[in-house]
Amino acid sequence: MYDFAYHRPKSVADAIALLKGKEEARPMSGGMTLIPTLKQRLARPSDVVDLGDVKELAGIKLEGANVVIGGMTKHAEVATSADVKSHIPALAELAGHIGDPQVRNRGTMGGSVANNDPAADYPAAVVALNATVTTNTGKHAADGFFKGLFETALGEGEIVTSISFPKAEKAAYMKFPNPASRYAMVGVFVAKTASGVRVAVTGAGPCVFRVKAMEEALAKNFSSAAIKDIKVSATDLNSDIHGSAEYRAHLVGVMARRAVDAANK
Amino acid sequence: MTISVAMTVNGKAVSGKVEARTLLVQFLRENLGMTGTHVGCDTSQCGACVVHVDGQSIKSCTMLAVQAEGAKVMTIEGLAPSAEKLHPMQEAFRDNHALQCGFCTPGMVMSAIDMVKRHNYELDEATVRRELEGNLCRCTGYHNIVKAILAAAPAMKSAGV
Amino acid sequence: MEIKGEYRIAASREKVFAALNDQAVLQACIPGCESLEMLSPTEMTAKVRLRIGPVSAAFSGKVTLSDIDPPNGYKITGEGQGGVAGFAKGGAVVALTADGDDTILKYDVDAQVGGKIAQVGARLIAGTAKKLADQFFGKFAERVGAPPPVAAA
Amino acid sequence: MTSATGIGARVLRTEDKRFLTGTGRYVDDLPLARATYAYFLRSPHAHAKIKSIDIAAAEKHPGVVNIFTGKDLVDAKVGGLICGWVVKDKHGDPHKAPPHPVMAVDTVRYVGDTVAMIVANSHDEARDAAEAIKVDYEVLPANVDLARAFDKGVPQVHAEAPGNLIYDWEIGVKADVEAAFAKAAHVTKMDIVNNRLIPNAMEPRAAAAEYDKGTGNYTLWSTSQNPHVLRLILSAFVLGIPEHKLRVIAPDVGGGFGSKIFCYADETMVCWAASRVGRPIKWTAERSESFLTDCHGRDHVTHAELALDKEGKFLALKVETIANMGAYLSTFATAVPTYLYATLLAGQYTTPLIYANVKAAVTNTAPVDAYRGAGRPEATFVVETIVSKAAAELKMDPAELRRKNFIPTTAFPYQTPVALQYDSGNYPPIIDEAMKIADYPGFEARRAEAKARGKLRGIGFSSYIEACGLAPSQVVGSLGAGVGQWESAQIKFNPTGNVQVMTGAHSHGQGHETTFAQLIHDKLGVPMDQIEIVHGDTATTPFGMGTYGSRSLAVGGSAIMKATDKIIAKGKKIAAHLMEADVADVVFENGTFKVAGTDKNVPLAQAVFAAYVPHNYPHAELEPGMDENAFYDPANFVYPSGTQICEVEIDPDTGIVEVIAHTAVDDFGNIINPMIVEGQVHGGIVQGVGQALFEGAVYDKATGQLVSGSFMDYTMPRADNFPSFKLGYKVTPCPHNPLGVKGCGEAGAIAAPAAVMNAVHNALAPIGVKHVEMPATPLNVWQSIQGAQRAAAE
Repeated sequence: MYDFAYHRPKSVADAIALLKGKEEARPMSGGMTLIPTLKQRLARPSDVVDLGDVKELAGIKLEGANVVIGGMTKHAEVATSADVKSHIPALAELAGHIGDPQVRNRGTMGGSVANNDPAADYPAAVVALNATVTTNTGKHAADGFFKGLFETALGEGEIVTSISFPKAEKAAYMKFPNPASRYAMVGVFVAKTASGVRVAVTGAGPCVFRVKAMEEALAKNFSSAAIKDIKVSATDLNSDIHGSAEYRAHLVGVMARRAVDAANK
Repeated sequence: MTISVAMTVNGKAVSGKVEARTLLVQFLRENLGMTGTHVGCDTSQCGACVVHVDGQSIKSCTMLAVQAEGAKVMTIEGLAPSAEKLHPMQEAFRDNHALQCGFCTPGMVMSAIDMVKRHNYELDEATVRRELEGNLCRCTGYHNIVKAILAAAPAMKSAGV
Repeated sequence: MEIKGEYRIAASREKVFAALNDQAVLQACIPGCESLEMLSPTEMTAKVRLRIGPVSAAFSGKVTLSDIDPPNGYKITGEGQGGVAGFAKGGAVVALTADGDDTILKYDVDAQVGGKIAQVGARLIAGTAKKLADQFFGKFAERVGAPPPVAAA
Repeated sequence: MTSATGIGARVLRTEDKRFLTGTGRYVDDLPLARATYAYFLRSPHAHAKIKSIDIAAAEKHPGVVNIFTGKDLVDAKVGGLICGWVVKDKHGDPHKAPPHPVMAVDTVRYVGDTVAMIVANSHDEARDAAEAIKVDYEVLPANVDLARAFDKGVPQVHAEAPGNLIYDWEIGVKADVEAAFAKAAHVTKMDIVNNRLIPNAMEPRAAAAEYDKGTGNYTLWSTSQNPHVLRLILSAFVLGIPEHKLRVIAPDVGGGFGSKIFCYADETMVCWAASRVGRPIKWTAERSESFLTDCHGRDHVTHAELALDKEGKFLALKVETIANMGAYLSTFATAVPTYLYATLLAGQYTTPLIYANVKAAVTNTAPVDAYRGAGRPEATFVVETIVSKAAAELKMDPAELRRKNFIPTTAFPYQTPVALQYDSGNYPPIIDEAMKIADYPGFEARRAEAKARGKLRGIGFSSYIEACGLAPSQVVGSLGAGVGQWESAQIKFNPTGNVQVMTGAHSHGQGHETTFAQLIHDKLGVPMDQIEIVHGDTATTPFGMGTYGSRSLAVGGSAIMKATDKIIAKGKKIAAHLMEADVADVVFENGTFKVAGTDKNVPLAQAVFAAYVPHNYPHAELEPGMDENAFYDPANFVYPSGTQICEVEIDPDTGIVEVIAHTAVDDFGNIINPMIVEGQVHGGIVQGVGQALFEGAVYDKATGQLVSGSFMDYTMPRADNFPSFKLGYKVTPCPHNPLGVKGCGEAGAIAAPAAVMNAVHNALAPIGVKHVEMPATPLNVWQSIQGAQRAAAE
């Protein structure tokens, strides 16, 4: 990896100040994507701003009907949190299957959501649960936050401080992992919340997306039978040596039905 | 950028000067000469480099040395209570022939200990296999590693470690 | 890999074709283009900085225009060296057809990458190529025609 | 002698303590004072002309010590890397042998081909400087698609190999086989691809070297499976360093699986450059480099046909194979798809006529060479899948068809039609035992139960034979091998009675330090903790051939046994003298020399002491000292055999294949340490299942880029991909080596792919799927199911 200037601010404000005006400065939360990228010399940041000591970004709390999870909360903490497990067990379950135990001990929710890897798990949960992403500058609704391949609505100098997940009446996440990397090749998060039924798909396309046809069908009848004939178009889906676009399209249907069945259990 | 780091490794205070880009595993191997922790890949997947930082298993190839500032690091070298006596997990690996070439072994053992503790000393085969997701072994076919971890869990409990 | 797409542009074929040969338009539309210098009417050198998620790589290389058939279309080819990241090359066959006052731009991209990005980034290559193609033609359509694209297949 | 630590005992491994406490010492662990670090600049192109290499800017980078390119080697008259096995084609001509420069001079031929070596004060500095090297490539079209490698118009990899053909080789009489096919009641035909694998030993390859200016001695530490052979190749063919001036040490090595047998460019460069740099040099591959540059394995495209009579007896087998050599011929590449492959095509069966034609191709991909099993997994896959396919076509039980064609137990030694003479075997009890362990009779009920859950369950057999324990020098020599295939041992007692055993075999996970010590303990009665097994250093061990081909125990262990015989013989003479008895009356039992019928005895340690302090010693007939050497060259290969049964469940909605149960019953002859043997079988099965279900090197056919170039895309088998395995043994001792042992290192990997794929086909047959290629990934299986559904709809 190339060398860089390393900073470890104690507050969001300090972190923003360090990032400001430096085009090649990068914030680092868990580093589970950034460090491997740096090791391959596929990026050359001037500065790395480590958010590890920013206490205000940590922790999980309940706010009314919402579970609010700090940006620096580790996947392992989400997976084992009593609050998350009791209010949104599907989210805990999802977090418990990101990467491997060692990655879950370092990787963070904020990092994952900000990075918006097309195969990341959290974006599916954020969209399906209609969560709100809070940053140092404001709030983003789930819809519209994930804009494309590795693209989000985050502006320069904007850091995910927390994400607020509404409690779900029913929810489940089904992941078909890439056999090699274990990233989601297709992951479908199905949720029935106060704001209705949502079906969000990660891994299959360049960015998380919703399947409206399934949502409508499930809103009428929340059962896997209701969506068994709904097909997702393969156009615009990802294709690689592990899965053609057609295969991914097929798996969206399979995983969605399984998620609905799991949510109904 | 050269930075001074200080941390505790296997109970001993250590310090050194590193570049910002120095990985924890490089610090352990090159600065401290503790070569028990291995590097088997460059994409954070093989788990040969797993150590404990503040009691949690992490991949030391995916953490900067500077990030471990002030932390308590435990490596394979620090497990055995004495020159004669091995940690129950080490014992179980030996008793069950859970290692062959030995290269993945340090990371495997460190992951295994963390797994046993997180599951409160109670594991079944399926859990052990799933929890080994971050550790690759090319020799043993995992069969005996799984056996060893299942055997070590009660042994660790009764040894109080 | 092959990527196809289609845009409706609210401009005549002649205007669209002229824009396709306009260095300033190309520079503005090529994603991450930092410089584009004409060596000849059909050859340019380019510097492009691409940032895809955590990856950031600077490519330098050339852009060539060939099979020029005004105002029906041409082929635009780019190839660049990205240092450690490897190299990329891609060609797009661009075909223009008139539809009333509008022009339908169809493109058919064939892209190849090599080196580190091909070795470790296989899962992202197709998506990235598609994104870049869409960015280029999307921006182009937006710039040349007044209203934004209505169909991107 | 049977004891808690002797032959047959589950002795815990002596080597484990250092590996478990982080005190093992692998090449990268070496602390070398004033070391420099090497980084290799590699070709990003599959095929290109090098128009120029500009190192000027890189040389000025901070920390750079030296930069070398292919031209420096040409100037220094360094030879090319060699292929050590000459295969003669069907016209009797030797194979085409294109040059294999250590570093590319004017052309690069695969992604990863070595272009320049940068030596700097640190690894990062070397890597930084490498980025400043400007190589002007003229990219050429690449030959990547093996099935089309010989087609007209395909890019030529080497001028010396016209048409990309290295050899067109055959075994058997084609006309006789064709005649048998003409009379057959049934012919089963099959087209298969044996997928290309990347070995991925967990320790990446590494090398370090040091040059002593005063003595002119070089020391090379390498992750080698056979340090003596590496030294021989480097000395005699590549670098010209006199053999006695080069010491090669392979310390703890983290797995090999064949990939560390060969002599590679990078270690060659590290050694060569050590004297020029004047400081020690260290190099360790990054995993990305391993993917590109370790020799890959397998990679065959095969058409096979099996002729049967109306009772289901095999009449003849005909096999046409194209084997990929990659861009250059690696050390043993030519032998793998010929003598290690086609000679195994009889399998466990009495097939009277076999013809095989193998064409070896060069392509713009990494070199391909021996990988766990080397040729034998490929042969077993052909034989065992075609037999199961024939059984399915004939609606016969696959076990029954196998039994009907097994070589009868009374027929050993059995001469196959493809050169080998099987020394021993007893196949029916093995398959019976496997079927019992796997509960074969209960399978249909399990299939029905799975069906009720929406899953497709299948069962598959694989009854393998392997020829291993490489092995008789005369035979391999007559087949073109450039080296002997014996093994060496030296037993050196120290005056205090402990013993060091030097072996030419090398342990990189196999547990020789334990198994070999058990032999000594068992035979000589020396306590285990008084025995040290020394290996991996050309300066301290006798010349030996190293470890591969499941040979360490059968050949290396036999050499040790031969040396113990010499120790005992000498000890008897000393003891006879001490006891004032006739040598003929002295027997050796439980570590003690005795005179039969008396209570006179001399423990071995006492005889050893007398040999070193020979105050009362038969000087007239014996030299002092207790140090014996032996070289053992076996009479034949050894022929382990066995049957594996795999049971899978397939989720038709996703295509995921789950291994539910995997049984292996093997005949490895006598077993020294069952614990270690089981470990070898477990590991082998996982590599075999890995080939069948997960692993596959994928090169982009247009560009020759390795797109499965990291663990992100190359699926390594993981713990949760498997159940625990069920093993069993049958013992038919090898009749021609002193231990009666066969080999166990490769068996698992040899048998498993066919067992798994037969199970996959068995599971999918009810829904009309005819064929799935390896690896049977979810995508692959799903597409096969889709194809079958489309075909059914038409």
